[in-house]
Amino acid sequence: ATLDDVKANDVLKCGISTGLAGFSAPDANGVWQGFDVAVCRAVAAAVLGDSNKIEFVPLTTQTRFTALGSGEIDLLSRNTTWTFTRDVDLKQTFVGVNYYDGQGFMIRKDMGVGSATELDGATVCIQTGTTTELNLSDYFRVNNMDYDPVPIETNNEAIQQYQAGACDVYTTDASGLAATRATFEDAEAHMILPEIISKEPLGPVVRHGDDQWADIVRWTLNALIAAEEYGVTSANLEKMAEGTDNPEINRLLGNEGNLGEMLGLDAEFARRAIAVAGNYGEIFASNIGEGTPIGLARGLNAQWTQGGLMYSPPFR
Amino acid sequence: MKVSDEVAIQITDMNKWYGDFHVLRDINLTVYQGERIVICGPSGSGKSTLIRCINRLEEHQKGQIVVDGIELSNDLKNIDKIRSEVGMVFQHFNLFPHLTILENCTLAPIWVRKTPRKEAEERAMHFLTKVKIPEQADKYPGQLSGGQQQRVAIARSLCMMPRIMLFDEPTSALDPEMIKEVLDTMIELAEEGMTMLVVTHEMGFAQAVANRVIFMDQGQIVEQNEPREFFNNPQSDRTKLFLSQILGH
Amino acid sequence: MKVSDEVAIQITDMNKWYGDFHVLRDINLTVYQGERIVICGPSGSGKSTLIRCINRLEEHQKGQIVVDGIELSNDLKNIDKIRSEVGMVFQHFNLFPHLTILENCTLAPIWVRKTPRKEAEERAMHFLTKVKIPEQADKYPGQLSGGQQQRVAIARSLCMMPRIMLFDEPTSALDPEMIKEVLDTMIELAEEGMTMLVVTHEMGFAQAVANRVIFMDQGQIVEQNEPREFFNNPQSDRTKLFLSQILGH
Amino acid sequence: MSTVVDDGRQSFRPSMLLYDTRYRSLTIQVVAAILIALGMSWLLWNVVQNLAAQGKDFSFGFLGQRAGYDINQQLIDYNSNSSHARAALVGILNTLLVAFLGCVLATILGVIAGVLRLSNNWLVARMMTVYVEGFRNVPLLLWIIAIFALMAEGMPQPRDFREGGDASMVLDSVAITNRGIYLPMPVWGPGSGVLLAVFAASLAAIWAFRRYAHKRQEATGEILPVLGVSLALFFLPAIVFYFILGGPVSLSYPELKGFNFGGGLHLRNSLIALWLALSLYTGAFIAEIVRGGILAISKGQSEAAFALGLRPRRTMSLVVLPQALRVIIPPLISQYLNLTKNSSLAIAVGYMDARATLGGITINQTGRELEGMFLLGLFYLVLSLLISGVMNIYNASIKLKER
Amino acid sequence: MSDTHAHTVAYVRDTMLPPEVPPAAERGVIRWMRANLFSSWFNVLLTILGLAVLWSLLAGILPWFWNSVWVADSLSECREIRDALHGTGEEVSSACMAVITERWNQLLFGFYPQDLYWRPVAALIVFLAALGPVLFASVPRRLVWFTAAAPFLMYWLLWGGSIGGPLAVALGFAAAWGAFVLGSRFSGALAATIGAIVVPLLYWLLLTGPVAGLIGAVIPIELQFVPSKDFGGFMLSFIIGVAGIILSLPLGILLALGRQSNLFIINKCSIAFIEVFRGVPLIVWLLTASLLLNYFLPPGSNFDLMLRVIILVTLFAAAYLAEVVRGGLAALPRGQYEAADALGLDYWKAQRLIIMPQALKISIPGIVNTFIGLFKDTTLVVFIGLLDPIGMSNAIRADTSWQGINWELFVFIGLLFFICCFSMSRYSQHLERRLRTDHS
Ligand SMILES: Nc1ncnc2c1ncn2[C@@H]1O[C@H](COP(=O)(O)OP(=O)(O)OP(=O)(O)O)[C@@H](O)[C@H]1O
Ligand SMILES: Nc1ncnc2c1ncn2[C@@H]1O[C@H](COP(=O)(O)OP(=O)(O)OP(=O)(O)O)[C@@H](O)[C@H]1O
Ligand SMILES: [Mg+2]
Ligand SMILES: [Mg+2]
Repeated sequence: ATLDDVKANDVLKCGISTGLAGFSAPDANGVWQGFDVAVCRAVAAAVLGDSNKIEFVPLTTQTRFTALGSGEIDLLSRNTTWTFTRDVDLKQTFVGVNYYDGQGFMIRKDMGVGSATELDGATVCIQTGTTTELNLSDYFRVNNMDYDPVPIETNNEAIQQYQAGACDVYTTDASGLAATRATFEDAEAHMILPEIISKEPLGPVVRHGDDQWADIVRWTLNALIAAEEYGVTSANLEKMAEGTDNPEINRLLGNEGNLGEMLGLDAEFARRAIAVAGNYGEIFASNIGEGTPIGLARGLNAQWTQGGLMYSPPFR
Repeated sequence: MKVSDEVAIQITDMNKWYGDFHVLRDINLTVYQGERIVICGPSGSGKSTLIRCINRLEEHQKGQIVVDGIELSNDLKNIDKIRSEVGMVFQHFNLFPHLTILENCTLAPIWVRKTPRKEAEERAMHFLTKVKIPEQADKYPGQLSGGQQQRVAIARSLCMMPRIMLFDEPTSALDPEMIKEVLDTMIELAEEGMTMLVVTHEMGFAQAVANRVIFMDQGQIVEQNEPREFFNNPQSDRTKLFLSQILGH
Repeated sequence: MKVSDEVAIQITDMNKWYGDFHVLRDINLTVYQGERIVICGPSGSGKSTLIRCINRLEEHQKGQIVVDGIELSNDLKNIDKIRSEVGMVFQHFNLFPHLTILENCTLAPIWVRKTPRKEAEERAMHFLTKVKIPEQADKYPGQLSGGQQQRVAIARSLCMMPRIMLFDEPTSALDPEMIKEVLDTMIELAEEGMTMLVVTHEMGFAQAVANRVIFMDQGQIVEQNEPREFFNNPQSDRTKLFLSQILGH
Repeated sequence: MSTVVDDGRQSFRPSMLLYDTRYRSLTIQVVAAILIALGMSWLLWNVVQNLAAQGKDFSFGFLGQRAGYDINQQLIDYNSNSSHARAALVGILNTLLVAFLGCVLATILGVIAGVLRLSNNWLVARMMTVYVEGFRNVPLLLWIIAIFALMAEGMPQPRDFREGGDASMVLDSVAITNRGIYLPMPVWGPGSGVLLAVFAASLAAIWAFRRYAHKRQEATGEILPVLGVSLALFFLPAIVFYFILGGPVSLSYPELKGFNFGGGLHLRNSLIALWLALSLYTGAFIAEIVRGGILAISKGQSEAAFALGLRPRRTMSLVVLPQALRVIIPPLISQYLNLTKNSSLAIAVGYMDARATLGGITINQTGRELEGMFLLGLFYLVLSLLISGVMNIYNASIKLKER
Repeated sequence: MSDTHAHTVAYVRDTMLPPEVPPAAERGVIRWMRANLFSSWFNVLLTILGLAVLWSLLAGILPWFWNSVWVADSLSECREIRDALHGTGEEVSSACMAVITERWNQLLFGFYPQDLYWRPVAALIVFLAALGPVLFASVPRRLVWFTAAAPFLMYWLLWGGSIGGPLAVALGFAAAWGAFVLGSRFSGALAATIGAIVVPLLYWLLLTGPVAGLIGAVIPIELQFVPSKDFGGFMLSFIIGVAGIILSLPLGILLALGRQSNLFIINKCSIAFIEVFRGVPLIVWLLTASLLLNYFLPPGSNFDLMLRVIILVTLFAAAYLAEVVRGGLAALPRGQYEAADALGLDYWKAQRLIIMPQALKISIPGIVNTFIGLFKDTTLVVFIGLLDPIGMSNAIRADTSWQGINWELFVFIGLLFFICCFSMSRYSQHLERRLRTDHS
């Protein structure tokens, strides 16, 4: 089983993107940082007790599922959209959603376009090998519009093409658009069109057929989300871990019940996961939130209590 | 052997430099129709350069070269005219390896003289017979021995019916047995009265056929004389030295 | 010169074809221990092929070759045994250019005979001294003259202590001066009683050392005799014709 | 003396399998064949096992399914409702297109650069050296990416062609933009069939004239101006008929409509960048081949031709080129082979070649990597075997002439 | 016999003429310019054209480079500095070289731990030193042992860990050698060959682990282990290239021999292998390495992507090397084979002692060229997610600080490749020239 392998190797092999601003990118010291990376780190901390016992495996859109299927990685955390075919036909197991995204369009303001429905005949830059391509094709077909796709291998090149005006529109997940726009020298001259043409629930993926491992990843993610809901932060984690009067928090942090053991881990798995970089909200804020150059608003990714979709099933 | 009074080549005060190197210095030479001149001299003395100037494979910088009444200048037409009057045989034959012997011989007549192919071939066979290798006509140069190749090269030049033939050490790349073949061919030519300038160290050949031997050193004509005098009674010290080396070995 | 009764090579009714071309036809030949045989004949008559069959560089298709009591068949072990009994010297020496002279000589003893290196080197030096070039031992073949190279080739064969030596025109790639060096070496060998088969056109050598001269033509042995008889009194017309050409020039 | 004749000729002993030259090779081959077969079946067995473990099968059924993605450059009809097989075909044609264009341009560039490197113009020779060394010693991938980026950044955007923009069309008919080049496209009107026929006729006439000129030269020695007449025959009748027929072929000019130019022929940036990069890169190698080929023809050859009175141009065509080509063509074809294979780097610019469709999106969407990669590899293999087959035939034919 | 005639003038020069300087138009700069730049109207045209191209290129590049910003933390900071220096008014082209100064180490070494950079450098030095005995005849032969040990030493330096691992693997080769020697002493050459193949295989399969542990226990020398996912940048390209060439050499030689062989099955199989690997682009093979190789291995086996890439690159390079070596074999005169036969050397001994040493020497330029090609082609691993220089540049640009930067990285990477490849190709040309003179 994956858990045994991970424990035996004492390292978690985590598949990430070869580079996507805010989600996974190496810093000057060669340490991978980002929103997707944080999920890996949380799982590593939960399972192995050390958020650094990770081997990051950069994957392209084309190699990601094979790497997972062949056991080259234990966990894929690489802005991967949860779709029916991927789940059922390609035999992956999606364990949850860490980011609710949707495909959007970015365009220069001075093009005078206010809506995606006015994009008839536009040249569209698009990354290949993703669901984006299919969504785009469907969207224009449904709206009876023409377009000229310019498929590009990497985000960087797509940006370059877009900035140089080689395409009118750049389409990818709205989070990526925002992240990209933020780094422009003339960010103000670009806008993201209001239409979001697809649902892109992004989440960590594990191999089909190992339910225990899927549960571990799922509940580690849920722990991060729940922690935000219950106000467990990296600042007050120590104190809360000593025990609170909220049994849900106690169960979450391992003071009550034996949820951890049920997973095959120890009682404090969630505590360690949260300790890495805080709860979901903190991770969001420090990697892609409004305080960062990426500057994403919580939007759909707010807690359900605040009108968002982030909703952890109860720890019970 | 008759030598007419007609001037075939007239070189006056000719100078040539390779870059800053003064190769030929104040060359004065008159060659008459039908004359056979042997040029010798130490290596690097400018013999090859001199005869290459005559058909403008090299450009001279000062002085005058008049071949058959035409002055060599930058005028392309003159150069063409002179080149088809002057045949040249190289040390390394320079046959065209992708063409048969016959094609080697007919190429220039057809494309320069605009001779019909049939006629060109007949003439080529005639000259190939003369150099005694008509049976090789359909082979390729690579299939012949060195001596045969050089004879083809002579035939190839003859096919253009030149009035003057230049030879640049035609036998020095050959094995001893083959040298004889080629020299025999050249002697035959000489006997027919062809104007010839031959750079060679074959002193036997010089004595047998030359009207004049020219000795060059350091880009200058140091001595010239008729062969008997030249060999038996050299005047200049350099010539003596050179001859003692050449004949000694 | 002593010749024993022991048979060194026995060839019976041997035939060989190259494809459809019948190179050797019904060859019968017995060579006794210590005999020295010279093989001559026009080019293409199959001389080389014959001696190359003896150490199985070529395969024969019919008949029998027995060398030193071992029949040459398809059995690899026999072939190996025979090859280490039979030394061969090629026209083009075929020294190994990447090895020094000494290494050329010790290679086969070390790797085939499994002689310790030291012993092999001593023996090599012995034979190199015999062919009079011990001082070249550390040079590479490319640094020697043709004659020296051929003597190294002989020494290399001798280092395997063969009982029979085959020579395929060992001097024909050499300049005249060098031929003598090599022939002298071979004569010395002959005087020591080595069984030798020599393809050569050096008739002087044949007269000096051969017990028997064999004349081949069109893949057949046309005539064989002791040298004096062979040269002075050839029987067959072919031989006469051949000898007149060879000796004439 | 007695000879120990080995009479094992007739009777067979097992040791002969190893030590008898007749059987030894057989033994080795049988052992090799068994080992290879074992290795192969081990690999196949693993594949079967792995497929079973992942619950997949090996079938090409996915080729018939709806592809669902769009391809921006199609030489044949295709839309997102077409099948994966058709998408693969579109990609294959795109590969062939860029490979063909690349070979042509690379040859032109290579010949020019190779000849100029030998030029006695110091400056130009040096610049060509820089070109050749620069392209040969930097990875092709980097060049492709750089040229693509350069084209995107260096050329005007379509909107610059609007009123007040600082770009304008060349001759009012060609728009060079950073999305590609828009060219006028011929529109075949009525009567254009006649025009085509005239054109075919002039091609025939050129051929006939060449034959006639050759015959005539053989007979009289006269040399007719073949090149000039051929060119005239090539262009004149077609032009004359064009006007006689009242211009049956019109051009549809590209026009700025909405976001983009419409009408005309659109050469995409991805195609141009890939094409240019492949050609420049391969051209650098070809330049060296050409230079080597010309240098291989010794100076003596052209001097001999000059001494015979042949003009430089004739010397080139009759003496130098025929010899140089023998040296040049075999390595040239293997460069074509390389270029064709390198066209798979289309991935870097998003050019939709066979790798991008069949070996990329299709595999990605269907999860059929085994089948997809197999077909892709097969395609390239067949292509290169074809090209090297041509090369072998050519090599054999020139060897024949040398005898 | 020549008869005198009227024109014969006996002539003797009594004073030799001194060399003169050529006429003005034939001298110095003027002559040089005339000969090299303006010798004909066509050349004048070319010169002008060349100057124009040169000017436009330099006008674009030089100011950009000249105005470079070398120290900054991000692209936006670069822009601020640029604006501060040159004013915001007009567009000033300026390179943001700060990305190089900040990230050069990643472009060179990937994520290799910074305090261990000495190890790849040492490995490179070992590599160069190991080449000595192969490339230069003047280096003592005995150093070949160092060359043989170098791969293991390099492996150990790069990956680290206990010295036991590489030593244990190297022992396998020693075991092969021992089996061969013993085999040929006590039974035939064939048995020796079989032994030399089987013994090390068994050893590697069964004993390497324990032996490695044992050696590790006896000789407790250990370097910090660096996993291959930390490898990147130029180091990665170089390792893949070098490993590909070294590992493919034996296979390439075997394939070349197979292709020369007159054994039908072996010949055809070699040809099939060579044609298949040469006929399919490297990128397809790389995708195979990352997508498919696992299908061909027993279920559950799974190893390092880098190793898989090296395996396929090795097979790919072997096909190319086979052709190179075949050229070397073909260049050997037949007499060498015959002389070896006549001396009684068997096939393998003849190959090992006579044929290969010569054929490989002839092939060295070809091998170097193959290596250059392979080294350049390693950039393709970016498409399967390995962080070679280009992949690394993508990762760097994914950092929000550097998103949007392009040319500086391209130029840096291009320059590094150029320097490596250019010097290697010069060297191989030099070798080729030397070989040509050696042989004629
Ligand atoms: N293309 C050239 N450029 C510069 N110098 C040259 C060139 N060709 C010849 N030379 C020099 O000019 C001098 C005369 O050369 P030339 O070939 O005429 O001598 P030669 O008398 O024919 O000697 P040889 O008997 O060796 O053929 C020599 O010193 C030679 O080095
Ligand atoms: N490998 C081969 N394949 C086909 N024919 C061959 C081969 N080797 C030699 N021959 C032919 O066999 C005949 C005998 O050749 P061989 O070399 O034995 O002659 P030779 O008497 O040694 O001649 P030479 O004096 O020229 O060396 C020749 O006609 C030759 O063309
Ligand atoms: Mg000369
Ligand atoms: Mg012979």
